[in-house]
Amino acid sequence: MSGLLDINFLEINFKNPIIMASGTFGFGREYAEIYDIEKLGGIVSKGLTLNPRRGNQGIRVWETSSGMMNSVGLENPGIQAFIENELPFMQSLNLAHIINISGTNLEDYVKACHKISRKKVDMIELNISCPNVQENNIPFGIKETTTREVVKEVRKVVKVPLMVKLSPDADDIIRIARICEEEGADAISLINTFKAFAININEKKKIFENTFAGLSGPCIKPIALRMVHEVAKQVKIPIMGIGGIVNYQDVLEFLMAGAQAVQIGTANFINPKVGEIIIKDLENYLISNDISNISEIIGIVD
Amino acid sequence: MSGLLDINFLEINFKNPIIMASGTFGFGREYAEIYDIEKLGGIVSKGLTLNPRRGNQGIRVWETSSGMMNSVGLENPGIQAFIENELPFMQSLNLAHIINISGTNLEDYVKACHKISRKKVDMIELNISCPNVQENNIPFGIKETTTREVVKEVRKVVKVPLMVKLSPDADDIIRIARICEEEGADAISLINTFKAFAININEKKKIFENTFAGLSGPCIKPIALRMVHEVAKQVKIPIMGIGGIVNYQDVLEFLMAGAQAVQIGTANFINPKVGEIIIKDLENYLISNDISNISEIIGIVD
Amino acid sequence: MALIEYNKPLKSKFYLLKISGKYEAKMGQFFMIKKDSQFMFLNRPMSIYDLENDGIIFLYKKIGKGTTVLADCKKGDEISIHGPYGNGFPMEVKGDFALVGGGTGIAPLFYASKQLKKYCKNNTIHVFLGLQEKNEFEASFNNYADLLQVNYGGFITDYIPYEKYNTIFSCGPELMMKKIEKQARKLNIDHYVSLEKRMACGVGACLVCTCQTKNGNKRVCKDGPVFRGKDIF
Amino acid sequence: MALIEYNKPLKSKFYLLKISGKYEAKMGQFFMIKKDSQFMFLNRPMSIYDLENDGIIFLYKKIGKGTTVLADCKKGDEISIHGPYGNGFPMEVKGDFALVGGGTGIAPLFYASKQLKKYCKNNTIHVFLGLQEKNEFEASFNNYADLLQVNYGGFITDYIPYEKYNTIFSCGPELMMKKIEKQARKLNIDHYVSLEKRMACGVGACLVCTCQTKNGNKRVCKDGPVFRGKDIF
Ligand SMILES: Cc1cc2nc3c(=O)[nH]c(=O)nc-3n(C[C@H](O)[C@H](O)[C@H](O)COP(=O)(O)OP(=O)(O)OC[C@H]3O[C@@H](n4cnc5c(N)ncnc54)[C@H](O)[C@@H]3O)c2cc1C
Ligand SMILES: Cc1cc2nc3c(=O)[nH]c(=O)nc-3n(C[C@H](O)[C@H](O)[C@H](O)COP(=O)(O)OP(=O)(O)OC[C@H]3O[C@@H](n4cnc5c(N)ncnc54)[C@H](O)[C@@H]3O)c2cc1C
Ligand SMILES: Cc1cc2nc3c(=O)[nH]c(=O)nc-3n(C[C@H](O)[C@H](O)[C@H](O)COP(=O)(O)O)c2cc1C
Ligand SMILES: Cc1cc2nc3c(=O)[nH]c(=O)nc-3n(C[C@H](O)[C@H](O)[C@H](O)COP(=O)(O)O)c2cc1C
Ligand code: FES
Ligand code: FES
Repeated sequence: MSGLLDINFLEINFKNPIIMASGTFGFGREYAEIYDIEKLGGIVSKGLTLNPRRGNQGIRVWETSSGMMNSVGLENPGIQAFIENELPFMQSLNLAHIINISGTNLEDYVKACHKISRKKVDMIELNISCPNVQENNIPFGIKETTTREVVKEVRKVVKVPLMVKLSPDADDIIRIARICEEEGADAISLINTFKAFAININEKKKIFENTFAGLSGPCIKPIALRMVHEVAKQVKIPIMGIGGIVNYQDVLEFLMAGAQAVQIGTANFINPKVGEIIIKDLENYLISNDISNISEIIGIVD
Repeated sequence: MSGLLDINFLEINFKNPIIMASGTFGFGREYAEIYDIEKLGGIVSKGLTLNPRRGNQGIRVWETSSGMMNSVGLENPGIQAFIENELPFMQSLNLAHIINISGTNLEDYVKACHKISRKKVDMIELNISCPNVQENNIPFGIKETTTREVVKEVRKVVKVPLMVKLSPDADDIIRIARICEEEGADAISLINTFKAFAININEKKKIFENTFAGLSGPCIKPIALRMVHEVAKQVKIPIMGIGGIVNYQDVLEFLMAGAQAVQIGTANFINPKVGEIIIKDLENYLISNDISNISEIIGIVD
Repeated sequence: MALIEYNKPLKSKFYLLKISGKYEAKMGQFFMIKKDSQFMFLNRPMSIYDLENDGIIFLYKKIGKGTTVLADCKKGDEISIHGPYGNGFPMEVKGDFALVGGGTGIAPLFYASKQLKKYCKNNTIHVFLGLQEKNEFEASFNNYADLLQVNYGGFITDYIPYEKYNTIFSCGPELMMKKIEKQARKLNIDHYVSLEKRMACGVGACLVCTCQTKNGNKRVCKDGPVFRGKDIF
Repeated sequence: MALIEYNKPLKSKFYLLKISGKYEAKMGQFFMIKKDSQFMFLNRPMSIYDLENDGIIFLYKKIGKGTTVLADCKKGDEISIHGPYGNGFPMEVKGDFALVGGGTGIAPLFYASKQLKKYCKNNTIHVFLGLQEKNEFEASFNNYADLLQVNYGGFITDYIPYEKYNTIFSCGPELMMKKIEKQARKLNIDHYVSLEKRMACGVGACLVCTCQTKNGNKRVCKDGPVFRGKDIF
């Protein structure tokens, strides 16, 4: 190991700060056929729920200017099938694995986290962007009270490091981040997709059966970077930056803004080997700028 | 007049629903040299403040993926100089003119609105995205209390139609819109730019002296459209949709989502004649789809 | 990144696009391609129309934003291409074949007929195409097909002597494939359909291309695009 | 939309780009140009290097995202172009001229020397250029300049016999223009500088290109890019 890129995040060793984002990398199997994914710092699993979900009907993807909207609707095999069929593969990989957990009510969140927390997993990422079916379908992570509730209850059952993933649609993202910290989150990742809308003007109909869908990609980067920068200044726990990263320059921006590591989502769809490329480019950047470890630039911009 | 495109917005006649957004069209003079701007439905003035402002120092523009960030910092001649030097020109144009008013404290807002409201202007657009220097520099339009306060006080002095322009960074944009309605706003326009951040990785410094800057352009369209759609369903007053519109298809999306008219900002920078082009294209669309007036499609998508 | 060798406009907004390079792929697989443009963020899935020693050929139709960007490409332009992806048509097939294509669904059938001719020498290959009007590329199917029947404007499914075939590959409008499946089921023919769904990753990771099958949700890009007709309809 | 006639790479990452069409403009004005690409959202301001009957020529240097996209353009590619914008160098000037350019600031001076030669027949035009290394375009300045002096790597400002001139046009690094202004003020020479600022609209409407002058904020795109040296420094 060159030592140039390796980082320590919550006492977990990452070969580098490049982690593949939930929902964009499956459980790693598909990209493992395309390149050596063990070069990556880590991967986050597809979002898992207590019970299996078939996902949303209708169109699930729509292209936008420098981005895309998705309405996958958390299609996943459920936590039990995941533990049986996918977790062993993820654990067998020589990289950090993070398990992304979602839910539509408090009980499901807690049960799913409880189940996975008893397995040897490196970290849990709690996705609080899912609509809370018990409270007007407003996602947990939008309001302070529901955020506090879900983080508090989940924390009680999670023994492994717990990272909470914030929604950019949150009322006040700094307040929400502070609440997560108060309730015992070990780290914060941000941001998830933006709630967005699109219309098929020919049919005079909405594109998505579910009405709204999540916007991701380079289009959201300037806002994601702002949120990471703001939150990094306001909490003491470490941060993973997410949103629109497509190249090593973007990664540097997020790290300089205060993120300890980053996640890459949509960029995988544009170039399946983007992870490999970014890691190589980061290495070259550090060498040619005489930086002995990437952590030296974290939070360097005020 | 063909009648195809003309709309009635707060009893004001617009030749068409295409209005040029504040800060992107000056007071109309420059584009008037390039094409016949009287073809437009209307124009919104550059944001005006009670006193003249020199604007921000340092870099004021930064390109992003399908968008741009600006940090003009409300450079403007002040309301008095505007009334003397620019308003007569705007009034002389055969199109609707809207005066955009900004402020950094309640008193300035009220004074500026009072001054302009005594002139014969078609409409005032109240920009509540400006940081409130008296309250931690949080923009008025982010929080419910400051929004209520500024709309209430301004409404008292404004005799002409009053439209409030919302910030996408608002805690809860639907609540904020409802508050504007409650406090007597006649219409709502949305959205202003997103608070965003950028870093110069070579210099390891932020790009903007003012730290954050406003993101606009096609990148924000899917989020703007979502907000317009949500707000249109929750208030009874009419809406002008803004955010990333670059062609007639985008205009149709906003109208179908519930906006009565739209504003076009950044697109002017890409093609100075974009307004003229969009109007022509809209006309052709209506003709070939056998629609006798554009208002027929407003809010057609649920 | 690869270079465009040619990009020929044909009738009915069809184009033949050749991209230089060495490629290997099975019939029925597809590639993800994209040209740098503000109007094309995601890659576009395109079936293999033909493989030559020095390049790969796609047959596509200009229907929207992305294919308009492609249509404007010229010789020498750079284009990004990833693949091959997907399962492709089965190679371990037997008996006599009908290949049925409608519209852009025709694209994968040319390479399929070429491959079948090569590996299933003893079987007949009949090709049925449905198009709006006569097109330049049709004739080339005669190189490999033992019979070529093209129908303009109508339903190609009305012209197929189903009972003659052991295996059918079909690609085109859902209605077309559904009709064929009905006959195939009646006559106990192995029917394989190639599906189209909007895609993002193309490799099976993002689940935006899911389709419902008799065996639950499947990813068109990874588990397909070729499925057994009976599992879909 | 216009077509690219040629786009020749020169030394030091300079390029000569010719865009076809009929254009009219004053010396010192600029155009906004842009190629369709996901890496180029805003137009790029480019000074007029030369105007021919059938097209306009720009001399630019590849320094970042946008100019890299431009550098990849080929003959026949489409490009969008708007203008001319800006005030340009004054036409009602008198006496003998020094035109001083550094780096990409050289671009507007070629068309300026051509125009001056045409309209100020009785005055001498001396051109001073500062470059990192010898470049192919230099020699063409001899067509119009009565004297051409090029300096490589050093300060071109050290080689100008200021007292000889009534008017100086300068364009280049701020330090260069500042030094010239110092001399100009001392010798009472009319000194005009052409400024560069990041732009969005290019027409004076957005105020992102504001610069501070002795007469308050001015828009480089509309009130400039040419200003009196004494108003800036
Ligand atoms: C496996 C596969 C193979 C294909 N092979 C061919 C081929 O060989 N020749 C050919 O002409 N077409 C083929 N298609 C269809 C082709 O991908 C679409 O026509 C193309 O993506 C349309 O892009 P657009 O931007 O012009 O259309 P738009 O409607 O502007 O596209 C908007 C979005 O929808 C997607 N989309 C639109 N139509 C389709 C469609 N039918 N299938 C998948 N995505 C779609 C686009 O990719 C894009 O993301 C294939 C599709 C799949 C899934
Ligand atoms: C009136 C005017 C005339 C010009 N004429 C020429 C010319 O003839 N030849 C030439 O080589 N260059 C000229 N420039 C500079 C040229 O516009 C920039 O080099 C170019 O915009 C850089 O773009 P980029 O995307 O490669 O750089 P990047 O640094 O990647 O650009 C990022 C952003 O900053 C802007 N930017 C970066 N540098 C400059 C700059 N120096 N001036 C203005 N904006 C900048 C870009 O336009 C873009 O919006 C001129 C600038 C102005 C204002
Ligand atoms: C197709 C798709 C599926 C996603 N699924 C999930 C998910 O299951 N759980 C989750 O927390 N985030 C999910 N996300 C959000 C991403 O992990 C990431 O936060 C977001 O896309 C922003 O990053 P990007 O711009 O790099 O894609 C998904 C994103 C996409 C595009
Ligand atoms: C350079 C620039 C200056 C702006 N100035 C103002 C302003 O003074 N007042 C205001 O209310 N909005 C201002 N805006 C916001 C626009 O009016 C508009 O709300 C925003 O840009 C989103 O629309 P768009 O994506 O079409 O540009 C400005 C935007 C830009 C790009
Ligand atoms: S396109 Fe991503 S799973 Fe099929
Ligand atoms: S670039 Fe808009 S005012 Fe100069």
